[in-house]
Amino acid sequence: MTLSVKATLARQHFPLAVDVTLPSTGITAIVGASGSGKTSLLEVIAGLAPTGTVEVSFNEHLWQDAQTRMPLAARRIGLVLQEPSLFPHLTVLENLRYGWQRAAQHYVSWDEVINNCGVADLLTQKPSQLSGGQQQRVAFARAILAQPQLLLLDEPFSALDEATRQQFVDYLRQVATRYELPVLFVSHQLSDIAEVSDHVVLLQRGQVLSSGPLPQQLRQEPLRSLLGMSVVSTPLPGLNEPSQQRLRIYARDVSLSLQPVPHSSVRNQITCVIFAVHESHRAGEHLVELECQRQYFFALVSDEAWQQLALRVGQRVVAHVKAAALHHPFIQPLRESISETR
Amino acid sequence: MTLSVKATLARQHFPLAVDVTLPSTGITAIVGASGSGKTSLLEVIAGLAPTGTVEVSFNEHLWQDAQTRMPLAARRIGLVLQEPSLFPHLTVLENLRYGWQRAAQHYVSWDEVINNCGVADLLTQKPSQLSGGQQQRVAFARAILAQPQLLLLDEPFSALDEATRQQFVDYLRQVATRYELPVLFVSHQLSDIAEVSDHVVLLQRGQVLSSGPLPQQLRQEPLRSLLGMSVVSTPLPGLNEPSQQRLRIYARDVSLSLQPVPHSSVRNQITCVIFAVHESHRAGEHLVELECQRQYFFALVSDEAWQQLALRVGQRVVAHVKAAALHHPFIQPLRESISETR
Amino acid sequence: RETIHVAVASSLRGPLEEIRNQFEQRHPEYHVTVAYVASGKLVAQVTHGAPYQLLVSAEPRYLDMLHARDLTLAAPMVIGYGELVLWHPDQAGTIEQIIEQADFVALAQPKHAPYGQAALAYLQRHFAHDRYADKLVYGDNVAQAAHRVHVGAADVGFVALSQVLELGLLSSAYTHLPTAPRLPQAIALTHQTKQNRGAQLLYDFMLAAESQQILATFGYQSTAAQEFAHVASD
Amino acid sequence: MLQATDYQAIALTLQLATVTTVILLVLATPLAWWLAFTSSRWRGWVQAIVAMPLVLPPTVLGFYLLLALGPNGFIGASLEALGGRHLAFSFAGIVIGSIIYSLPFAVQPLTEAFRAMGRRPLQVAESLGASRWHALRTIALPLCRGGFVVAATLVFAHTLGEFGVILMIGGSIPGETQVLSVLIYDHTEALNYSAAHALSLGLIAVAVVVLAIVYGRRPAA
Amino acid sequence: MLQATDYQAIALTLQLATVTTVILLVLATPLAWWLAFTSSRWRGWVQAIVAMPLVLPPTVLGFYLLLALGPNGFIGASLEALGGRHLAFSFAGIVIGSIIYSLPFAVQPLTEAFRAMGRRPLQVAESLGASRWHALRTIALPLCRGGFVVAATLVFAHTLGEFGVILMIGGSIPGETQVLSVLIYDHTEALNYSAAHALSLGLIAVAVVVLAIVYGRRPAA
Ligand SMILES: Nc1ncnc2c1ncn2[C@@H]1O[C@H](COP(=O)(O)OP(=O)(O)OP(=O)(O)O)[C@@H](O)[C@H]1O
Ligand SMILES: Nc1ncnc2c1ncn2[C@@H]1O[C@H](COP(=O)(O)OP(=O)(O)OP(=O)(O)O)[C@@H](O)[C@H]1O
Ligand code: MOO
Ligand SMILES: [Mg+2]
Ligand SMILES: [Mg+2]
Repeated sequence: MTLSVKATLARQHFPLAVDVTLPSTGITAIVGASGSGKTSLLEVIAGLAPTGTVEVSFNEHLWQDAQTRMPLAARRIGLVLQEPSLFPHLTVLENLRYGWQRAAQHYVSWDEVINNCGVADLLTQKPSQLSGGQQQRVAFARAILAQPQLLLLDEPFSALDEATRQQFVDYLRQVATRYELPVLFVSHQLSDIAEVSDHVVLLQRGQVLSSGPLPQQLRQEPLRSLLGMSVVSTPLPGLNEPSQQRLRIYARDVSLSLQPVPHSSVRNQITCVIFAVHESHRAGEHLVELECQRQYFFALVSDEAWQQLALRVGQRVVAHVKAAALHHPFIQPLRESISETR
Repeated sequence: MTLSVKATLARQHFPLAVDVTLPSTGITAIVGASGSGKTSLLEVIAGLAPTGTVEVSFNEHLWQDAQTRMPLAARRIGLVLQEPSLFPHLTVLENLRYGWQRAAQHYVSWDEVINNCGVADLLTQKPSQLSGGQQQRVAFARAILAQPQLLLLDEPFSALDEATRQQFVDYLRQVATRYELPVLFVSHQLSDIAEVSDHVVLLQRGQVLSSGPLPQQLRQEPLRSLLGMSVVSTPLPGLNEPSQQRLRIYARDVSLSLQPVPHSSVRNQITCVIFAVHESHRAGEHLVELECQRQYFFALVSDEAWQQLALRVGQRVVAHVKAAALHHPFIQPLRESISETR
Repeated sequence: RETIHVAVASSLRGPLEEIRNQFEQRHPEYHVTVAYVASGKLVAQVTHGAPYQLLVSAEPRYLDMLHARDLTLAAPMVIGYGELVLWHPDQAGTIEQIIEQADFVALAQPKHAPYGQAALAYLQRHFAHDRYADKLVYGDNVAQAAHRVHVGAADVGFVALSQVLELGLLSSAYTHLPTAPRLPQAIALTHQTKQNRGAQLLYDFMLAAESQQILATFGYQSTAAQEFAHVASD
Repeated sequence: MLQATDYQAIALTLQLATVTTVILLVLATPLAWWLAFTSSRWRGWVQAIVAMPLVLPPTVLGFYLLLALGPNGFIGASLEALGGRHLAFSFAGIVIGSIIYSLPFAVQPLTEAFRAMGRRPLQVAESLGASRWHALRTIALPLCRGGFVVAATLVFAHTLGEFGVILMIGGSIPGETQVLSVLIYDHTEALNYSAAHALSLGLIAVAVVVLAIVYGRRPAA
Repeated sequence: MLQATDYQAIALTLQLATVTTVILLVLATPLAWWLAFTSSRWRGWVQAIVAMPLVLPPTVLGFYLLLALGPNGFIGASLEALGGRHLAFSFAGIVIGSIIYSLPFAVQPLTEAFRAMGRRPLQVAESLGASRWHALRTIALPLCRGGFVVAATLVFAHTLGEFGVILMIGGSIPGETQVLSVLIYDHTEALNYSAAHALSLGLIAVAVVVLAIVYGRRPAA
């Protein structure tokens, strides 16, 4: 089950030139600098690009090539554009019902979406009477209520405050897994991407720089130094967390010592080996890649500490992972949903 | 020198009802949940709100009351709205020159802004040929090039990737301090706010919940548990950083032990006293407020660790601050600019 | 009731309304509809399928033209003669003085309106070209000439006697122009009459004494001498 | 005060204006749509040709329409060949004349409204499962309501006042083609000024009230 | 083929259409602006009154304009009291007539364009230091270019074809008020069809080319 996209589209500084096959399950993040072609790529997939040579097929169904062009309505795409494109003449309720009432089947329930997106109080308002964040919430709810078979999200949460965004990211994860709804997710919020995505596509100047599963992408540049984060998928010895299938560890939450520390508020101490040392994007610091039972994770270590502790590749060390870093709220819904569907 | 705003404006769920005096120096962050009235407040100050009773004065000049209404042009406000409002019929260059060529004096130079905002390559493009992030960058550059005496920014960087956003936040700080340009800054990115703002206004349901200097606001709810961050303004003993006037420390980067730890990559160890314990917004963790020479900062400590180390208020402990956390890139320009103008 | 469609030059509207009323009283089985159409349009319309059975025109030459194309049953029949007068609401004196003093002289467009042709002919006969040429303001027809005088925009105007009578003007406000040519008013039946006997009845009625009386009260002459003069000059 | 023919003319006029407006909006919408969104190089020419009915004096336009619609004309002759009647001097004929005469007033504001809207809202509607046609009806029409109001009122009012074309291709047959404007014109021709004043005032009063209601219902920008 | 009077009429017609279009756009812009943005309860009424010139048959409108502009009329009398001359049968008079006759075609598309634009771009321009007037010129005008093109072409073309009003208040004086449309009309009434065809074709050809160029320069949405 895949989404394959092959497109050439003239843009200002470089053409968008992609030929990529994405998994059509789970959440695929599209990452790239401002102006690298993320929006253009989504427009190509959605069939919104008026020109260019485009070939798109989704799960063996041809959506578009030089000859055919499946109508947008038949593609059943839930679309959240970078600028929330609510219908200004309709109330929020009418906007939400627009796609809902046209859907053949309703696999997502009305109440679930309304409650999770916090739009219940806004139903009678016109879009012009909504704040920026409220507009985004309505646009997101509208896309899901249309019962899509593919969700294309172009920075859907950029106008939300952190707490609300966190809720939406969690809810997105739930929706994607519970209903096996494939999602393409453009976001500048790398932390969000690290939290929810299964697959990451990196765009640069209109081209796909790399495309692969999240854990692998996190071990490569540029995400490695930008995020300094790793995903480990089986419990590590020493991590006194309940069994988790997937755990995100930030390098900055990991410190190293040569021996276990007895009286410390850092609870999780893991004995591991220094696998490699990478540049971090901060001067005076290194990203130390640690290996423990073929799982890899990072620690951010200052040059001073590196020298003072006389560390070197291949050395056995104790990694201290702050418990706080493991208690990140996203883990809760994530764990639930994964155990439900996988 | 102050900006005083007194306004009542009918909104959908509650009226915007503010009566607040803000410092007209430095960067004032306006924080609040989605739909709390941040945009409405900026619109009132800019003179964009068509109705409502409004009284605004800036540095003793009356801008607006029931009788008078100073024209927008005379207020010399640099405005970046939530949706980038570039003139669609003008090229980027013409957009940028629009305000620039009307300014009486040019205290900010053209080249400085063009280079810092990374818009040099976009000058010949029309806004419709820009990506979302490029539009925001141009809108920000245009506002500064107009040589304003007050900058109103409504989520100006929401469409930028993290690295670019970081640059812009740094540049904003430079501009504000170097040119003594007062800034009102709406952002959902609490980390940005923590980095650049001197003053924080908290909005809730159209009302000012609190307004005060950043360090004070960080010690209060809701920022305390949301950010878990503190600002210390003089060097603390044990922090082996070069002399800094202002240092941001995240609670999650601080761990506690009962004695100093010898061989650890955590370089900065500060002896201090537990001043108070607060709820954090994560279950199973507490925000421990520490005092050292009348400076206050936080550590995020798990319940387990709290009990295991048998901690209590008033106890003397050693706080370990990760060096990495102190090397945050914002500190560099911040330090420079502060020493220049204050 | 059977309907008779009649097309009438608009200058004849006054007498035609009277004649229609009389005819409908006499023949209640008929309903007469009247379309007031300028002569040029009338030709175009009849040529392209207009449903009129009876045509009443202030411009017999146009009817002749239709007859020449075999669009009418017979040559046009003159039912009376219109008279051109000069309407001068405020001025007194001789025609020469009145024209001399006027800023604007209104008349119908001589290119297609017979009253306009008559007026221009009159001016050309009695005045040097430069005495009137730049005073002339043209209307579509004689009615528009009258409007201009009526609202005071033109000081004087060449209009039909029937019009000054309809407006009930004092005799001091207008002057007869005996040397101006008389304007024959003519009628003709079209081929549509074949399906409609009423049109023939109305045609006959218009030549009868009652109609002639009505025309006379509106200032149209109907002397045999005039008729003879017209036929002779043709 | 008013006579039977006057009332008949008023009814006929309203009927003509309504029918013309409805038909014209239906015809002009797809044409305006095409003009707004096509990238054909013929667009400029088509748009110029649509504006042509404006350029000719109404009577002259009426003359050419009479040529086309009458029994000798292309359209009229075709109809008669098919066993129908030609269209000159009939209600259908003056409807056609009015439609052609007012075509630019419908097409141009609609084209501009569609352009201003752009394709995006329609694309969003389609992505939400709406058919082209349904998206047009539920999204484009209401979003371009301003354009439709301008088009409809210009066409309606223009047809009320239209008389050159109608007089030419319709004659002035009471109950069939004698509309109010022709009647008022006739009254002035007959120097029957008081009747002309009365009808004009009545027409204006009705039109002002109707239009004020139409316009008044739209809130300010 | 064409005679001196024809050329004179063509020149006069183009002059009239140009002058009318320019003056009307200047006058209609502030009026349309007010209509687009006011929240006055009179807006609906004013907008309805602006549409009135459409509702009256042109000749009838011309009749009333003649009343107003003539020496006994309000405007004409005022002018004469000031030592001037009344405006009937002059170029100035037919310009005024054409302006009033085409007023709705200028005001309505502009109002709609201003509404569609909204206040925001102007506010942004002012915040960048532009005066009201400058913001209008550099921002509102180009942004509402579509509305201005529609308004200008409707007014221009409508004035080319206008003849009832002009005939009435102009009096068909060669070189002064005898415009092409009146000339063509006169030819058709005089059954001088070949002259009418020639002039009509010429008028249409010129108009099509001019309009195709105007419209063709705008890219599709
Ligand atoms: N034009 C309007 N008329 C009435 N109510 C409005 C209008 N615009 C916004 N509101 C309401 O006023 C409240 C404040 O809106 P505002 O845009 O100021 O919020 P905000 O703090 O900027 O939110 P966000 O972070 O989502 O942009 C919201 O609850 C919104 O529903
Ligand atoms: N309509 C257009 N025509 C030509 N070039 C365009 C057009 N729109 C965008 N571009 C250019 O194409 C490139 C990719 O734009 P796109 O909107 O896809 O970027 P993006 O990755 O979504 O950026 P952002 O994160 O800022 O939204 C940009 O460099 C932009 O300047
Ligand atoms: O046909 Mo007329 O009534 O002389 O103008
Ligand atoms: Mg984008
Ligand atoms: Mg906002």
